[in-house]
Amino acid sequence: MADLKLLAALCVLIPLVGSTLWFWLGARFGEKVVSIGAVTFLVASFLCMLGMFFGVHEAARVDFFEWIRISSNASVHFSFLLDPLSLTLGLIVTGVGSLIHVYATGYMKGDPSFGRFFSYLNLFIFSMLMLVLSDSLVGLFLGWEGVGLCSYLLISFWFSEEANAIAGKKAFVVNRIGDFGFLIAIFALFQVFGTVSIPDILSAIHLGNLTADQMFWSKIACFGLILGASGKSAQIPLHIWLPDAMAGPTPVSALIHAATMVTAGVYLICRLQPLFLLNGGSLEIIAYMGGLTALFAASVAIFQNDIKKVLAYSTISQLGYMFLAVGLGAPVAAYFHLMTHAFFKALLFLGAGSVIHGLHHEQNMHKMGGLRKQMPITFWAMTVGVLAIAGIPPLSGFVSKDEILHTVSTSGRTALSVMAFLTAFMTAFYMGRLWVLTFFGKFRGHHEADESPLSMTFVLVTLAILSALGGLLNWPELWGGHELLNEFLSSVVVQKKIEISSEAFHHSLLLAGFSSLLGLAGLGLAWLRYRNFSGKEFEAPVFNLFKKKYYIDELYDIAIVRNLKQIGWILWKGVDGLCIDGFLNGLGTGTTRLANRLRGMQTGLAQQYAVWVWIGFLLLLFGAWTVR
Amino acid sequence: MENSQIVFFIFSALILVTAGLVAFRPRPVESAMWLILNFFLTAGLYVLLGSHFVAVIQVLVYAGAIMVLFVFVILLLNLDPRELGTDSSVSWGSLILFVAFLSFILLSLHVTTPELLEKMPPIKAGSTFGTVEALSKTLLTDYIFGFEMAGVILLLAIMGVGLLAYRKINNPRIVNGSERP
Amino acid sequence: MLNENYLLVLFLFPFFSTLIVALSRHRAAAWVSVAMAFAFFVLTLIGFQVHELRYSATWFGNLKYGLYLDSYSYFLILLSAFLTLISLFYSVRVIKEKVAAYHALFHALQATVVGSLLCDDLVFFYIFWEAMLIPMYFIIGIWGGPRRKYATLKFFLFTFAGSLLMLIGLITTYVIYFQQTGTWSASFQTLRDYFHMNPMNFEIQKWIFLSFVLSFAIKIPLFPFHTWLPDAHVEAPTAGSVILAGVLLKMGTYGLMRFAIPLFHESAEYFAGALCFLSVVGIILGALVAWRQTDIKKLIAYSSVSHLGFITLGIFMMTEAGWNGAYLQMLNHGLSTGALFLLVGFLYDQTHTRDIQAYGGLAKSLPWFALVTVIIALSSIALPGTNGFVGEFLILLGSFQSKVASNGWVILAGVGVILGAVYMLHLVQKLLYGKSHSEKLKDFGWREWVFYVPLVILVFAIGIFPEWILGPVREKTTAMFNLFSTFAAR
Amino acid sequence: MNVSIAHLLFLSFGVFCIGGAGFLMRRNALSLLICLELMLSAVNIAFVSFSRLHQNESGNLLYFLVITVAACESAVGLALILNFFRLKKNIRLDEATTLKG
Repeated sequence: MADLKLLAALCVLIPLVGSTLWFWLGARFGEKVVSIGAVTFLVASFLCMLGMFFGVHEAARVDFFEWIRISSNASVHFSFLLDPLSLTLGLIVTGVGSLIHVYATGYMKGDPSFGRFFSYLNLFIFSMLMLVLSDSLVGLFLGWEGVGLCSYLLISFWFSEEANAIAGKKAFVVNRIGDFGFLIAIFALFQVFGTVSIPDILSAIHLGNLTADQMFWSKIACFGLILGASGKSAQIPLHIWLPDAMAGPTPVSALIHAATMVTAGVYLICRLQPLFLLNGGSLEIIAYMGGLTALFAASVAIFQNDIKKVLAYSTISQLGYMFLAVGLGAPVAAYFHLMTHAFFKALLFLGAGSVIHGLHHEQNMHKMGGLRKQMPITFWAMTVGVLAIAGIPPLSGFVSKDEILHTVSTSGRTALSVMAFLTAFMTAFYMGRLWVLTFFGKFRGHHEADESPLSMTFVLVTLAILSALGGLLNWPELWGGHELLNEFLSSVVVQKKIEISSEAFHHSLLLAGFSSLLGLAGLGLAWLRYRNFSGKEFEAPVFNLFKKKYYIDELYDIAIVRNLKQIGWILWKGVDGLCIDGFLNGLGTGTTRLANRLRGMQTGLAQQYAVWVWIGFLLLLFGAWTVR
Repeated sequence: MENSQIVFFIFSALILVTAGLVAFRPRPVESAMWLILNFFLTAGLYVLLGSHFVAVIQVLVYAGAIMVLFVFVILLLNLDPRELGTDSSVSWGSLILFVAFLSFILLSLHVTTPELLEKMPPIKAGSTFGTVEALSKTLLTDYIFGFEMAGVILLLAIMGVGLLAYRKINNPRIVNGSERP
Repeated sequence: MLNENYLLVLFLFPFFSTLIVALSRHRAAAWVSVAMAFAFFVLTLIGFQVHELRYSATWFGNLKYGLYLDSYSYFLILLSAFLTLISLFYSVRVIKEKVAAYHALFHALQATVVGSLLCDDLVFFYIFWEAMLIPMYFIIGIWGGPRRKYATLKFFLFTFAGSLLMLIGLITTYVIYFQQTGTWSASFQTLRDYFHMNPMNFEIQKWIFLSFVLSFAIKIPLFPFHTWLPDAHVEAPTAGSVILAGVLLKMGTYGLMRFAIPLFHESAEYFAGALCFLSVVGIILGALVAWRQTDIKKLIAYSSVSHLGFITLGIFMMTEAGWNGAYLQMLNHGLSTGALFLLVGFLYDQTHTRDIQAYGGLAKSLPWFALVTVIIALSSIALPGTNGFVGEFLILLGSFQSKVASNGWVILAGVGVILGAVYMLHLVQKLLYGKSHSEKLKDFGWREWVFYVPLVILVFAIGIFPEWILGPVREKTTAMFNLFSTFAAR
Repeated sequence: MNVSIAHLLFLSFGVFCIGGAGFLMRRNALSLLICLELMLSAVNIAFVSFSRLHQNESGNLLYFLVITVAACESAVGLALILNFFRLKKNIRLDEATTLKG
């Protein structure tokens, strides 16, 4: 146990120490030290994680020290909960994190703030591990806000551009709205259970016997958590920050805004699944939110020209899938998709980054084309990624997405099914579009493209292998696989097992066939449409809606931001300036005026004063007399 | 009506008349002269009241010393009417009203407390009232603090006057008694 | 072990240093003053283990006076000593005119603050409470900005008007105690114990409570009595702003926790709803208005209004956790806002403008300045891991379980958490990010690091190990709430 | 003497009123001081009368205190008048309006 404690502490502290180190050393020792150091640190953290992964059989709690004592019988501890759920995600975070660190050493070469970049990245890994491993809601919240901070810092990494800084601020503020929900949820849960420790809360739920009042507060908590999760995982209505977050360096987009941080919402809901099961309505909300987001984001992704924006909307869409799965009571499917998505989306982002790097920071797909010759490794890696996300068997994306589609189709909710399948088709189409526009046809840009350095291509290849084979982790039993992940997670989350019968087998085969057909159709359509691309996109008034992202940013701006600014101004000039200060200054000038009037009495003639004294004496006398 | 009563009324009437003259004769020197007369009459009243020593002091200090100071200053300044200024015209009506008001209060006092109107008891035979001896005994025993304070006040007044006189010489605005423009 | 003479020394030391500094020669005054402030800080630190100390003596005749130190007063004295030390150290380079007077005034301010924190006697408390205005009045009025006359007048009149009402309330309490017991006492302990056993007539108690609260509310400042604060901050010299925001505002909340509510907690519960409403309005108004400011100091001043709203919310909600959080947040706000004012002062000394539009891209030319600014800003928006979070979390969590007012207020206050991020990041973005157009500025030298290092360390030390403050404070709060509950049970 | 205290008080009161009227209406500083003396004298009458009424010396003692004050007042007052005259070349009190608000 002591070893476990040490491992856990090391695993989290190494990136934290790294974060402070690189900030100090970055400027002094140059890139080489920083890149070697940062990668070594992360790999060390990954190894610790692996050690814990194999060292823990059941769930284990590691307690470090008391953080905040709330009252005599409740306190918040810095403590970790090591169970399959957290360890799996921890492995992904540190593993994919290490790969992306390696990649970033190549991508960020020559940047004047090299050290600062790795400092932030390490800080992010620290926060993410806190989020994943924490055993209390407050510790989780520490990581939750910490990743938000790192996301903010990294989005506005190139801060000389005002737009980047604004995008970072937007990300942080929108996340904060979610965090507000999370915070309220913590309060409500504390109200009900008197503790903020996750295992304690869950065991209390297992015991049951909640009063009506407690049920009410647990419902409030669910809504708060949904708000929090939708903020972090960029679901409708708080999705607006993620596309703008692409202003950050591409490794950041891959690590934070695709593979790890944005999946925190899914993780949170899986973690507290019993709570949501208690309030069935909230799961329904999650499912519909996910389905809607998936469809919405996919429809927008088709019309984006910025390669990273396409991937950003794709991420939102895939996250929608995960929410859909969680909402329909299939957390393992969601978790599985989370993992495979981490692989192939990181791959896609890094591939896109490689292209951008090769083209000297050109992100517009209209200015690309025909790159498969210049960048063969990138091309092939990306191809794997595209096929995986499009759901072509037997790549990882196919398996995980198929599980989700299976859940949806058997849930009996037609609307959700339609959304899910439509999204699958659209996903294939926009990914095909991206693929074709980038790697086929004629080169339409200005710069000569080169293949990226080894540090980057190595990572691409590794991720491509993972994306291709990731499906094996949870290959369905129906098809003769062994559902490793399902088994592993079964102690933590509840998911209905698919019964093994010939009927189910037929159904699943049919489904798999249909979904891969959809994927192929999408890709094929994209190939036909964009093979000889001449700069012409679909043109129709309706499509403007998609191009402009349903005008949601504008809507928020008009409905909320401007109004708040207006209110701020009114409060400042109106309430503070006019009402309060006006009243008080009025009091002041009133007094002055009165004094000016009364000043006339002060003639300076001593005798007149004597008259006043006399009158005063008289009044006193009169008063004394009347009192008598 | 007894003799002493008649004398008292005569004195009272004279005191009031002289007081009026003091207050309303236009030239200060006249006022001062009438005031001296007034003080003499008051001294007489004190004799009637049996305070002989006080009466003496009244004549010596008040009428003698203080009033001489006044007259001396009046002579020193030697003012013409323009420099004296015109007196204000506080309405006589309000003054009368005021007097009437005070009289009313005093009268009502009479009504409510008639014992005020009783004649004062005669001075007991063998009493030392009003003599220097009795006065000085009281002054130097019971009222020693007040006595000392009076001395201090006088000292302060002397210092104050000295200061005022001293400043006159040093004041740069005044050279040879005339103001510099 | 420390005995009660320690209290006397603690109480008299600032007076003594005021005298020393005032009498020292022009050149040496600044360093003498810093040395004295440091000595006082060390003296304060010595008392760290002390949980409760009492000193009582007879002045002359029947007049008694008492000093009383517990964790509530101790940490505020520590904060005051610390902030005075760093702001005087900062001023050494900045203030070149009337040096001795300037430093002596700060020590005098320290003396009044320490006096009112240590007093057990309501009358002495009132005297020090009023006396606090005088040094601040001169600090702003002599070394302040161009509109200092208006600002000082406003500052003085606002606070003075409030305290006069408190005086009336105080005298009434005093007289009522006399009428009921036949003896005179202004000792807070005596009065509290007595009025717990024999509660005052509620109708009278209500008014007395309101008179106390009004006085404290103006100092805090609670909406709608806050408009003096932005003006005073804008015109005050940097060190003045630090002490004003860091220490003086806390005296209001301290007064609530120490005097107003323990004496009249029935009324406090009665008015809880209305006062929470004012707090929440303050939180949101402060945040929204701060967002629209172009003057950096004004922005920070309005952010103070917002933060103090959280503190008063925690206090008026009358829960133990809320009080602990409120107390911790008082210290946090002192540190973070003090640091923000010092940072603004650092810029202002070089550029002589506080217009937010005049800056931009400072992260490029002043990387260390940027680092510290971001850390302090994060502490101000209560990011977990920094000190601000612990306080705000406890306040909101505690208040959520309040029995005296609706927890809807807490949810509204939570909106303030969002807005807090909005204005603070707005400030960070405008100052640090964007195109750089102020290349010639100098980054931190050793003088700056001397006080920013402890500040940053404290931000994290309180954020991660808050127990060294919360522990002693909680003991005190628990004792106080036990008293309330025995009262409620009767 | 066979009069009541009320008679004496009436006398005192009358003198006081006349002095007061003069004090309020005269415009030259000298007359003012003289009227002041008159008022003090009126007070003296009252004191001495009370002394007679109770047949003890307290009232007479107060008489001494009053004339001390009167002496001081006239000395300082006259000095002031002299100064005033040097400054303004007259002793008209309506010219002394420096304290006008």
